[in-house]
Formats: sequence, C-alpha cells, structure tokens
Amino acid sequence: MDWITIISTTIKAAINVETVLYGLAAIGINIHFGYTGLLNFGQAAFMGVAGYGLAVTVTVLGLPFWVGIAVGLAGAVILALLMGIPTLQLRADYLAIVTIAVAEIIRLVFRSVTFKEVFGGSDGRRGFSDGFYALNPFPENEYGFNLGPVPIFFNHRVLWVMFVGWLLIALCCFIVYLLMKSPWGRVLKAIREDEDAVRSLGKNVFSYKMQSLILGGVIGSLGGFIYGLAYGSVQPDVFGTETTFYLYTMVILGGAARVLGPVVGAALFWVLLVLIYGVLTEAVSAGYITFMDVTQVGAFRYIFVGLGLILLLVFRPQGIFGDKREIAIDAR
Amino acid sequence: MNGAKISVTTESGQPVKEVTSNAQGTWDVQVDKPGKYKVTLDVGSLPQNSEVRGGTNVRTPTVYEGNCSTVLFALQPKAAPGQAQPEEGGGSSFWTRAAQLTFEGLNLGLIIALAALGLSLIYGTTGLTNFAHGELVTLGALLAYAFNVGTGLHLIPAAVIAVIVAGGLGYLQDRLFWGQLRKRGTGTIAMMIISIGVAIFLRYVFLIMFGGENESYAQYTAQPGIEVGPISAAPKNFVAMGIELSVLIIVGIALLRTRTGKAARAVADNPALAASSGINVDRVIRIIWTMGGAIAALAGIMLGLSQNLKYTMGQDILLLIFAGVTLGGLGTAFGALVGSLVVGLFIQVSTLWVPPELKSVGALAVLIIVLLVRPQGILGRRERVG
Amino acid sequence: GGGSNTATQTSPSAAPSSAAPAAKGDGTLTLGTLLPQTGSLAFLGPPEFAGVDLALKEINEAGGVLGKPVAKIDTDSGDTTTNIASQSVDKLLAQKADAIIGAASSSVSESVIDKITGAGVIHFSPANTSDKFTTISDKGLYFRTSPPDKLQGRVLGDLIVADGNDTVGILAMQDSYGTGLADQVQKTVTDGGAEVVERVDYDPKAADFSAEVAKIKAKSPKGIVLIGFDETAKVVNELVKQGLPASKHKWYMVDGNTSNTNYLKMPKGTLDGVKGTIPGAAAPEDFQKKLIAVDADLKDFSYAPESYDAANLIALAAEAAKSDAGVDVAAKLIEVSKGGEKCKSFKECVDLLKAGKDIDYEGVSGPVEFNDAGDPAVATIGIYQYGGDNKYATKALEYRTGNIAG
Amino acid sequence: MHAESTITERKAAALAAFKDLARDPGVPKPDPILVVDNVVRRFGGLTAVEVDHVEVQRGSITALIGPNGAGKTTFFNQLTGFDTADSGSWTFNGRAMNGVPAHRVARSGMVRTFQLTKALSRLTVLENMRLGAQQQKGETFWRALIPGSWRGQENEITERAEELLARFKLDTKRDDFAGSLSGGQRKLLEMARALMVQPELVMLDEPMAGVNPALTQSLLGHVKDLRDQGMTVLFVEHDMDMVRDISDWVIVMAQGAVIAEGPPSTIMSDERVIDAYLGAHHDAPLSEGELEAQLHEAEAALDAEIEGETQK
Amino acid sequence: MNAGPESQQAVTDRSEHLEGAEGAVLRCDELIAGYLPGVNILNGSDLYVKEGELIGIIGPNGAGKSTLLKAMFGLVNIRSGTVLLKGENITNMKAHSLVSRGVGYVPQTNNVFPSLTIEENLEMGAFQVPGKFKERFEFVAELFPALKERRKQRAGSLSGGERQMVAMARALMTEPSVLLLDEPSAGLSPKLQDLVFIQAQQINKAGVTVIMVEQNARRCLQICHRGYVLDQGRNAYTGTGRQLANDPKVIELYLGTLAKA
Ligand SMILES: Nc1ncnc2c1ncn2[C@@H]1O[C@H](COP(=O)(O)OP(=O)(O)OP(=O)(O)O)[C@@H](O)[C@H]1O
Ligand SMILES: Nc1ncnc2c1ncn2[C@@H]1O[C@H](COP(=O)(O)OP(=O)(O)OP(=O)(O)O)[C@@H](O)[C@H]1O
Ligand SMILES: [Mg+2]
Ligand SMILES: [Mg+2]
Repeated sequence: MDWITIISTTIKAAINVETVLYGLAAIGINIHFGYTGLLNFGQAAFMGVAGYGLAVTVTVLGLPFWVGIAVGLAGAVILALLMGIPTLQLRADYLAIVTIAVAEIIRLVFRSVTFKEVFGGSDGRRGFSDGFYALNPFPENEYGFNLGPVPIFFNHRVLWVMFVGWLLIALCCFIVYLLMKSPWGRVLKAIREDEDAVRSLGKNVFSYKMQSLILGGVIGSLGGFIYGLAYGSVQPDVFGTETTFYLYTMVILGGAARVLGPVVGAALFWVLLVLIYGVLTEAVSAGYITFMDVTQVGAFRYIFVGLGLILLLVFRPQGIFGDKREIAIDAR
Repeated sequence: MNGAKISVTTESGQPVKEVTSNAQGTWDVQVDKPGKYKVTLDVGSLPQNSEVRGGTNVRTPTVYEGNCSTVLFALQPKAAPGQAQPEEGGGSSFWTRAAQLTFEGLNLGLIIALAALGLSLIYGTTGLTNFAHGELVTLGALLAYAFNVGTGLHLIPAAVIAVIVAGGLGYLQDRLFWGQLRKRGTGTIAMMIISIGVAIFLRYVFLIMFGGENESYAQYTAQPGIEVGPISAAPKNFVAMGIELSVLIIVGIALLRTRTGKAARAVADNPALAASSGINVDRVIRIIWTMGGAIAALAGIMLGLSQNLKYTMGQDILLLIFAGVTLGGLGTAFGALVGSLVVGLFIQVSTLWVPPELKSVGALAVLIIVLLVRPQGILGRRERVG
Repeated sequence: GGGSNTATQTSPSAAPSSAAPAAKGDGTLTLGTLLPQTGSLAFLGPPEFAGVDLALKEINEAGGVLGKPVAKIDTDSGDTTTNIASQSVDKLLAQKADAIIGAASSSVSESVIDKITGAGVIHFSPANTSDKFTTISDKGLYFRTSPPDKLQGRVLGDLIVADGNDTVGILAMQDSYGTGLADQVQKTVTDGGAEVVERVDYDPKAADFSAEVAKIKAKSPKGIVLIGFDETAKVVNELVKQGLPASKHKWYMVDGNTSNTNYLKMPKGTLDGVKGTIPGAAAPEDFQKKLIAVDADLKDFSYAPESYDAANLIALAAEAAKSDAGVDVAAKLIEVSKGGEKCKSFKECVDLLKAGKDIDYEGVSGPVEFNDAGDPAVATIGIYQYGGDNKYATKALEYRTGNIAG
Repeated sequence: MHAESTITERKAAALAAFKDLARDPGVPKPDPILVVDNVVRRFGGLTAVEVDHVEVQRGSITALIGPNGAGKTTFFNQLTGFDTADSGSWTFNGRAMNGVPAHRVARSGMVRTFQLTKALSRLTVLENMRLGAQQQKGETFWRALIPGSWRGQENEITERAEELLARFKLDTKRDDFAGSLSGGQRKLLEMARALMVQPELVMLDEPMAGVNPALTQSLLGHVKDLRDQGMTVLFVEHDMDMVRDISDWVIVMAQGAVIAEGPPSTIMSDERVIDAYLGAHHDAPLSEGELEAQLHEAEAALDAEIEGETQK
Repeated sequence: MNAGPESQQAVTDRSEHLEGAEGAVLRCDELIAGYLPGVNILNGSDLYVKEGELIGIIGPNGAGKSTLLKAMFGLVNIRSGTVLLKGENITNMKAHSLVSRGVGYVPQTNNVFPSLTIEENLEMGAFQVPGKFKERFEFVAELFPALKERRKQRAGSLSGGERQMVAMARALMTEPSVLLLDEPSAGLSPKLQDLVFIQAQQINKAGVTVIMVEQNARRCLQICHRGYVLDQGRNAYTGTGRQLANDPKVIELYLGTLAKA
C-alpha cells in the first residue's frame, strides 16, 4: 500500500482549498445556527450568489475582478435581506424549509436553460479568476516541504488561494471571537434560547437576527468566492442543498457555537473523506480487500464516511470542541 | 406529392439543378461542395388546393462535407380566403392540459403525502428531523424490486412483502439504533446530523447493491394510458392513488382516534410526562417507527411504479417531502396530506406558465408565500406566549 | 508516473520544483481515471471504467507501452454537488498519473481542468460535450473523444425531416449534453423546413416528467425527439401513459438513451419503429460483448467506446512520442489520430508505429481525428431502428460520416 | 434589608394618593402611569380580555388578582406587545402604546416577566442577568468589535447583576446554565432579570409562585425598595399574604373584565371577590380546627353526593 | 448545610429513618442522583412513607425536592441508593412500569400535553385503565368545573392555573395507591389552593399514600402527617408536620413569618 500518498493527500486535504471554502461557509452557518439558532438551510445560496456575482460581473459584463467581488458581496447582503425580511419572523423549523426553498430556487435559476445567456446553464461560468491570479505574489513554482518521507507541496496558484483563504478564515474567526464575547454576541445567544424573553428585555430581535443572517451570509459568500477562484469556474449544482447539509455536519462535528469548531469540522470532514478513500483504494488495489473492486471504492467510501459521521456523533454528540453540559440542557 | 417543381441554387444564386418530385413526393439533388444552398419550391407547380405551411417556399439548408441535408415543404389544404385557419387536430387545449396537470399534481402529491406522513409521524413522536427518510422511501422501492425482479414474484405480493419487511426494518432501526441513542440522551441536533450520516450510508449501500441505473418493475411498466374525460392516465395510477388515499386517511384517523394514536401525540408533546401517565414511550415510538418505515416503503413502491427506481429516488424527492410536511403544519397527519397535495399540484400546474425545468421553483415559491401568510403552516396552530 | 514506485517519488529531487510543469517521464505510462463512481452520473461510471479497462487489457496483452505494462489508478469524480473530483485529482497527481481520463460531466471537468493541465498532465474526457472546452486555455493538454453533438444533431435532425415530420417536439435533458444536442437538432430541423412546435428542457432529477410530456402533448407533434440518459425510460412511460405512443408519433432517440435494459420490460412493441442515432462506424454489438467480458454486470454502454478510444489514443501517442510524460504524449495525440495508415486496434497500430509508419487510429466511437483544439473533427453516425421486441437491430440503417465543424 | 415597619416616604405618598379614591372598577388615579381603554382580546368564541378602563398609579405597588383563566396573563400580553388586541388603546406615560412591538414597549420602560418562565437555558445565570441591562454600548455590531468600548460598562452591569443575584439567592448559581435551575430558581431569575432593565413600570406575572416562603419574604422587602426608588410595580399573584403585605392597591379581574378595585384590606372583604376568587378561607391560614371543620364539610358533601348517586 | 443539632423536635440523623422505614410502602435509602455527569443533586437523602400516610417535603429553591420525586419515579438516573416500593426494588425502573404498580405523579413544570385537548390529556391520565375514563372524568370535572367547559380546548392555550388543574386532574384519573405531587397548588387561585389541599387530604383519607412537595409550606405542614425539610440534597430536618411548623429554626430558614402575621 502506498502509505506515502495516503498520508500526503490526507494532510493536504486538511488544509487545502476545500477545507478553506467549506470552513468559511461553515463559520457563517455557525453564526446562524450555532450562535443565533437560525436554521438557515440556504447557506449554499450565499456561496452561489457570491460566486456567480463574481463570475457574471467579470465574464458577462466584462468588469474588473474587484467589481466582481463587490457585486458578490452586495449580492450576499441583498440575499440576506430578501430572505430575512419575510422569514425571520418564522419559527425555526419553518425558517429552515423556507431557506432551503430559496436556495433551491436560486440554484434552479442558475442552471436553467432560460437564463443560459447570463448564468451559463448547467455548466456555469468560467474565466473570471485571472484578475485574482494576477495579484499572486508567489512566482510560478511548487511550494511546500517534506514531512519525513511525505511530500506536501502545492503549486503557486493553489498556494495563493490557500494563503488568502486562511487569512480570511483567521480574520473571520477573530471577528467571531470578538463578537461572541461581546454583549452583541450575548444577545444572539439569548435569541437562540428564547426570542420572547429577549424581546421582553427590550432588544430588537428582528434586527439582531438580520445582522446575524447578513454576517453569516457574507462570510459564507467568501467561501463562494474561494470556490470560484480556486477552480476558476462556478457550476450551479455545487451550490445545492447537499452542500449545506455538509456544512451543518462540519459545524456539529467541530462543535456548534465554538469559534474554531467549523474550521476544525471542515478539516476533519475532508480528512475523513480523503483518508477513507485513500486507504480503501490502496487496500483494494493491493489486494487486501476483496469484497469490492476498485470502481466501487467511491461508493464504499461514502458508506464509511456515513458510518464515521454516525460514530463520531454517537460518541461525541457535542462535537470536538463542544460542551457536554450544553448538550444535556438541550435534551427536550 | 408528385410533380412539384424544386430548384436548387447556391447561396449566391447560381443555379445548381432543378428537379421534380417523384410519386412519394421526394426528390434528390447531388451537390459537390459543402456550403449553404437555397432551395425554392415552385408554388405554381403545387395542386390547386394546397399551399406551403408557414407561407415561405424557400429553404436555405447548409450542406456539410459527407453529409446529406434534407428540406421539407409541409403542405396543407388551402384555406378559403377570409376563413380562419382550422385549429390543428390532435393537440390539446389549455383546459385539457390544465386538467391533466391537476391529475398529475394529485398523483404526485399523494405519493409525497405518503412519504411525508412517515416523516411527520417520526418527527412528531421523537422530534427527529430524519434526513434519512428519503432513503427509507428508496428502501421500500428497492425491496419490492428485489422480490419482484430478483425472485420473480409478481409485483403485488412483492410489494406487500416489501412493506412488511420495511416495517420490520423500521422497528429494528429504532430498537437497535435510534432507541439506543435516545437512551444515551443524544440531543435532537446531534441526531439530525446522525441521520445525515445514516442517509449517506444507506444511499451508497443501495448504489452498491442496486447500481446507479434507473430500473423498472417487471410488471406495469409503460402501461398504456386510457382516456378518462380530459385526462389520460394508466390504470395503475388510479389504483395507486386509491391505495395512497386510503392509507393516508386511515392513518390520519387512527392518530386522532385510537389510543395508540393519542399516545403517540402525547409522546410527541412531552415524553417524560407520557411515561408518567403510564404510557410505554419506547413501545409507542417503536410502533411509530414500524408504521413510518412501512408507509415510507409504500410511498417508495408507488413512486417506483409511477416513475422508475433509482438509488437516489428518495433523496430526489426529500425536499418536496419536507416542503409538504412543513407547509401543512409540522406534526399533523392531515397537515402532511394537505401540504403535500399543494406541493404536488403546484409543481405540475405551474408548468402551464413556467418552463418545466423550473417547475419546482413554482412550488417552492408557493411554499414561501403560504408560510409568510400563515407562519404556522396550513393546518398548524400558533402557540400561546407567556 | 508509476504509482507503485514510491521511493523516487518522495526523494526531494522528485518533488516537482522546476518551473516547467512537466514532470519527466519515468518510463511507465500511468493512466488515471476520474469517472463517476458515485453521484448523479454514477450510472455512467461502469461502462466508462469498462471501456478503459478493456483498452488497457488489450494494450498490456500487446506488450504494453514503451516495453512496460500501462499502470492505471481509478478515482471517483462524483458529481458537482461535492468537490471530491478535486481531491481525486490531487491523489492522481500525487501518484504521478501521466494522463487522466475523465470526467463524465462537463461541469466536473471544468472544475479540475486547471489543476490537471497545470501539472502538465493530459486531461482526456470521453464524455464532455460542452463547447467551452474548444476555447478553454488548456496548455494543449485537453482532449476529448466525446460524441460529436453537432454531427449527431445534424444527422438526427436531417433524419427527422427526411421522415416527413413537419412538426417536431423535443424533450431534452437539461445539461450541456442534452441542450447542446437539442440545439443542433432544432436548428437542422428548422432549416429543413419543419417546425419545432415545442421544446422542453427538463431537469433529470425531477420527481416526475408528466408536466413535460403534457406540454408536448398540447402540441401533438408528429415527431418526438428524446434526448437524455437513462431517465428516458421514465419519459417513455409517461409518453405511453399520456397517449403519445410510438405507434402514433415518431420517436427519435440519441446515443445516451438508445441502449437501456428497461425498454425490454416494457410491453412488446412499445418502441417498435423508434429510430436512434449512435456515433461509431461499427455495430456496437461486438464491442459490447467484449465489454461484458470485462464487466459482467454492465447494463448501460454509454461512453464505453469513447473511453476505450481515449485510452488507446493515449497509449499510442506515448508510444509515438517514445515518452510517457504528459506534455510529450499530448504533442503526439493529434498526429496518431489522423493522417496516416488507418488501423483499428492498439496492436495493429503499435505494430505500424514500430515499423516507423505514421498512423491514423480509427476508433470504436468513430474515426477520431483531432483538430487543433483537441476536439474530434470527423465522426461517423449510425442510424438504428427498434423492432417490436424493443431492441434495436444490430445492423444500422445507414452510416453517415462527416466533418463535425460547421 | 429595609425595616418593614417604618413607613417610607413613597409608601406614604402612595397611600395618600389612594386614600380618597372610589372603589369602582376603572376609577381614575391622580397620577396614572398606565391608562388602558377598551382592550378586548378574543380567542375563537372565548373573550379572554375585555377591560373597559383601568389606570395604574405611578410609584405604587398594584396587585392584579383574579381567578385562574380570568385573563390576567393575556392582559399583560396585550399591554406589552406580545399579542395583538382585537381592539383597544392604552397609554404609558401618556404615550399611546397599542401596536408597538414588544421590544419597544420594554425600552420605553414597561417590562414584564413571564408566568411560565423563560430562562435562556444555555446562557449562564450571570449572562441572563447582564442581558437585561439597557443601552449597552457593546450591543451594537461595530462597537462590539472593540472590547475597550464596552468593557467599562460591562463591569458596572456585572456588579449590579451580582448584587441582585445575591438578593435573589442565586449567587451560587451564577456560572451555571440557566437551563439547570429548579422551578423556583427560574422564577427568581425571571424577576431579577427584569429588574436589570431598571424599568419605570415592572409587570410581574406570578413572581412568587413556587418560591420558598422565607425567600419570598425577603424579596418583598426588595420590591418595596423598588417603589422607594420610584419604580411602579404591577404584579399578578395568588398568594394573598403577599398581596396583603406589599400592595397599595388591588385590581380584581374575572372573566376578562375588571370587577373591582380597592386597597387590599377592603378588597379582600368584597363579596364578589370572595365569591369569585378567594373562597371562604382567604383571610387567614386555616387553623387546625378550621381545617378539621372544612374537611368534615367536604366529606359530608361527598357523602351526600355518593348517596345521591346511589339513589339515582 | 449546618443542620442544627440543637433542634430537639426535628430529627436530623438516620436513626429515625431506619427505625421508621420498616414496613413502609415506599422508601428511599441514601439516594444519590443528578443530571449532569459529576454533579450530584441528591446527596444521600432518605425518605419513607407508610401506608396511608401524607408526607410533605419542603425546602428552599433548588434543594432537590423535585429531583427527589423524579428519582423515585424513574425520571432521573439514580447513581447509588435504593428505592423500594412495597418491598420491591424499583430503583431506576421506568416510569410507566411504576404507573402500572399504582404510583401516580404530577410534575412541577411541563405537566400537560400542550397539543392535546384537555379531554385527551385526561384520557392519557387514564391510559392504563381506559375503561374507567368516563367515570373518573365525571369525578375530576366535578372538582374543576372550568375543565369540563373547556374539554375540547388544547392544553397549550390554557392559562397557568388552568394547566395546573389539568395536571392535577390527570393524576387523579387513575386511582393510584401512592401519589407524588410536585407543587400542586402553585399558580392556583386561593380558592383552588384550598381545594387542592382538601383533595390531597381526602384522597389520603381514602387510603392513598401521598407525598407532596410544596412551597406553600405552612399549609402543607398543617395537613401532612410527617414532613421532611430538604436542603442541598440532604434531609435537614424531619418530624411531624406540627413539629416542623413550630420549629424556630425551620421557620427562620424555610417558612418565613409573612403568612403568620
Ligand atoms: N392562545 C389562546 N387560545 C385560546 N384560548 C386562550 C389562549 N390564550 C389564553 N386563552 C384562554 O384565555 C383565558 C385567559 O387566560 P390567561 O392566561 O390570561 O389567564 P390568567 O388570568 O393569567 O390565569 P392564571 O391565573 O391561571 O394564570 C383562559 O381561559 C385561557 O384558556
Ligand atoms: N435538568 C437539569 N439539569 C441540570 N441541573 C438541574 C436540572 N434540573 C434541576 N437541576 C439542578 O438541581 C438542583 C435541584 O433542583 P430541583 O428542581 O430538584 O429543586 P427543587 O428543590 O424542586 O426547587 P424548587 O422549589 O425551586 O422547585 C438545582 O440546583 C438545579 O440547579
Ligand atoms: Mg396567568
Ligand atoms: Mg421543584
């Protein structure tokens, strides 16, 4: 078995762009769900709006990269307002279904033939990342180091995305840390517990929920940008409900309402995905496992990922960083 | 059409050839260079009582190397001057289409309702938002497939066995898994994520066992439709709808009227108090899981019968199921029915106006609007404050 | 390449550090596959894997490439809903694949093309149909053998017109394959003087297709074109249900949906007289038998020929380049695909190459002659017709070969 | 704690204000802080609240009593914006308050507690308390990002919170999650949190139900202190000892309407009130003898009933 | 808690318990229980109740009174110690099995099924004896006429006091032989409070063993045969109702002087 590759790909997965972009989006979910108790199941839409905002601005309108970022951010804020104004009055479970619906509508519109001219149909858009890579300070090369016998290298493009991405993550985590320590964060957490009580204490619940929705949405949209920039393209199906489910999984894995929870959750999720896959493929091709063939490994990987998720949460329902006491209170 | 005169010229107008159509109305021109050509039909050579549809008698096909290119002049009887062109036969009017779509909406809505009922039962009694419910739907369909195609049983007994087996699996699921988690005091949020894990797990087990393709049952595939008034539908649709409706109503009434049904609602409200009232909470939940599993399986079989089977079939309608449950009002059986019917109807009927690729958009938009007007769902009730 | 050779890989010198992205060949041609084992296109995975496997089997039986057996690493491309394709590519690159065959979905390919070509590795898709790839910046490393939509669309459109359908309805799966083909059919049909009275693009994941069919029914066209993959069986169900059977309307299918085992379960005669177009100069039957020998469970054969040809072409180009490095191989791919002595199998071709001749590989999926963009330039389309047993005759009604461009 | 026997200035003032008032429902007060007119709330066929006119005197402690289901909580809900009245209007400090959302009501100085407590479960007790404070700088987004800008205020708030917690015997629980409190502790927290708001009018919905009597007693002193600090208190309570002890004025509701008003001493001897609400044994805890008598009475009634049944 | 050894009437050590507990219907011995891992709420409390007795438990907020009832009733996990019902070990037995052994329980909070109607709530009360529903329903409707009028109203929309009535009524639907009441009078109007205390006594007279937790402590001690004062999860004082009610220490710490005045 090729342990070197397995270890190398696994370590890389822990810090790669996927971790970065899901991590960012998960930080957003953590603000929504973990701190404010908003069951926003439309996070993927924030990513999508940002990614497409950037892509369409640059490719269709021919405007520069920075304008695209601005449009994407504005799109996220507007989406938050549009989603929030009518739905933030709803009970949590209803909010969930409405946000799923909004996200699905957005995805379906992105991929529709009717709007193909703008959004590019099911293949999406590409060719908008040059502006970003033009800023790349790293000369063309492979960067990294050997961890013992394990090579960990990224090329200059990936490195640039990762650099920016991790910087953003650090920034977001710091902001979340500051906010959640502050009275502002206290109001959010209180809203999560009981809105009416918070209202009775003179806080404008709606406004706080909206602030939370916008903040989490904007941070989620950063994930969307990273997606678009890392892959050089956006496709509608990336921004489906499935993605949001995975984001929730990451948040809970890491521990809800913990500053670093979502990031660690994202890393863990990808590590799980890559490690299981690496071990399985290698074991199968080396003949250690005979009940599946190589082309079934993809499916078996998910079976084990599912199992892994189940086991993690069965034995650590509060997630990696979570507080067991909170979970005990949580029981109905 | 015999004897129509056709002339072919190049794009720039140089004549290539003139031909006359043969008895079958076909003709043939050999050209030696690829490019655009202009084909003109001599209207004068047509019979008196016919004309070219669309009016123009010129076609400009492009011929590519090594290919042939066909042009067609559709003829139609000449309408008497001043008289409107007769409606084309065979097409259906707006209202027949609306009727057909309403029927389809009910058809789909009932299947969703059945699936939604299972979800709602389990959510209602245990508070578990079960993202693996789509997989339970798939499970039923695939079980029936296994008995049907795998063992050669006719679909009807195969379906009955599948529903029973799925019920049993539902029971075991709670007995061996969810029940144990409850006992450990696992919170509902953690359970929800666990259910995502279960969904992934099951889905890919299905992929391995069943493969990634669409499959159909051995019987009732492509059953020809019959015309009933303005709609045309296959007999299997009517039978299926009948079964779905009766199951929904029976379960709905059972929940409202029977002791176990009431106990289930009591457990949903407050399990500790239910236990204090002498209700065996675990037993009630197991009954609900058994029923939920069986009903989900039935929904899957009906979906497979009306459509086809695929390992993601349940996942693909999960959103609609959730929409149905929520729209009706969480935790009420009749709410699930009403909500799902609304979802089904809107999906289908909205295609009268929106492109079908966006048909879910219509239904989801309605969902949003309804919830804005009635935040507690159609049949839900507002809770009191204070 | 050389996934098994871990020692060299980990030495610092092997860690890619030069500005030139091309890693030096290590003598073993390593093919990576990036094909759907999971996700919404999972049903396309088995035939594609089988195609590659079959080619590899034949290549290695014929002595391999550059005197060594060709190595292969399979990975999962998933679909666009998860980004696992990117992780798979990481793995392939880490294991020094020289060429990657995949992905099935244009969207997935788009998301990884930069990564693959940036590493100096060939990106060779057997199934991408999006026209974006023609113009994409790919360092000359992107190729595809995917079915030539434009030609197929033209042939099909022409066939429809020739059959005298003056009104046509199109039901097309809404993705780059479906809409691309549908666009071409629509254009040809309209140019030919018939009218496309209704065109419905549908979401293949939709819960059901009754509304789509109802929309077609409203116009009751003479000819109905079904463009899609295996969900077409559901559409057929619906057409029959809503009273638009093949006996009353003329149905046309495409390569993505002509071979589907579900048709056999339908009542006899359901598909009687339906016509379909499949790229490739030979009847698929023989080839399918060979595939089944590789994978006995195979039910669908979509893109198997294209995958098979892709693997063969890469092997031949490597042999011609006398190198297994991606960049070197890519430089020879166009050459071996056209202009020279025609040959049909790897063995035949490689013998010619060894004899110092210029070759022109004629594939199972068509003549495969690459243009400069790495797209196939010429193709052959066969027209097949179904009988009362819901199977299409193994002998095509006719073959049409032509330039794709235009 | 304040010496209870000494009548403070405020108490005196309040008593003076009520001295010459008529005992009619809806009687006008000299200096009302809250004036309510024609508030009606129906649930289906049931009219839960139908208050014609009522006023609450500023700087007083007013008790609102009435049988279960009389509509007291619903009335509170209307006034504080947690439910929308079918009709009616009311003013607080002269400002019309109907249709004003709950949080604005609270901000304008009218704060209520909930009968069925609303502990913010996964916040600590101390955080629950801090949340009550008004006009916190750190509650605006941008300032929250600069800890320096709110630290000082936060410390003050914490100090105030800790004082209150000590009074409410919750200081040992300060770092526990509020969700882990016992039923009575939640009541205490609910009230303490409302006091953190420092409102002008505090509306307490059964604050002492389930609170240990010894503690209740000490808290009553605190409530009187509140009045002395100029706060107005309107509270719902079924504990007549408490009502008698601290209230300056009592309003009685039954079946949605105000049926009587008056000082505690007179109201408790009002026939209607006794009938509707207090029952026969309202004015003093039952003595042993009375208890026996009562029991015999009840038994006799039961026996008679059983006889009646059997004879049927 | 510094349990005052100087208090003469009220007993604070286990000897009385061990003596008295012989032949008790229900007895708990050195219960240790809690909600969160590592935090014990009950720290070894003892309790016994004899056939036909009415027992009162009082104590400050958060003392663990409710926890004690819940522990006996199988709703809180007992970490050590035993609970015996008529000699049978019922430690950590499931609540519904206790109901079939004749134990009834009214919780302090969350004591109704909000989405069920009043009638259905009561029906759930009679879950194990559905045949008796009609007869018992008439009985409780007599006690709380408000409930009868509203029988179709969902309990979730009831006022606090109305809920309390439903909760009490629900427990009276079965005819338990041991009844655990957690603050049954809280939130009720004085008139109904009287009724509850009278009812408790009557039920007890009819042979039912009653354990009652109350913050209406003085009233409770007046009617009960014996009382326990619980503080910090331990028995601080025990004695007859009258003993406790007149013990100056108990008055100062737990009863207050308000009601006496
Ligand atoms: N949302 C509602 N739907 C239907 N009826 C309601 C609703 N809210 C309150 N009620 C009814 O209105 C009446 C008044 O209730 P309210 O809670 O105001 O009583 P209350 O005076 O506070 O009683 P308590 O002293 O028991 O708390 C009650 O009979 C109650 O059942
Ligand atoms: N669900 C819970 N999780 C954690 N701790 C709890 C929980 N419920 C109660 N506690 C803690 O257990 C202790 C005892 O609570 P319990 O409810 O038994 O008190 P009590 O004596 O009934 O008080 P009260 O008179 O206020 O009802 C309290 O300190 C409380 O903080
Ligand atoms: Mg009330
Ligand atoms: Mg208690």
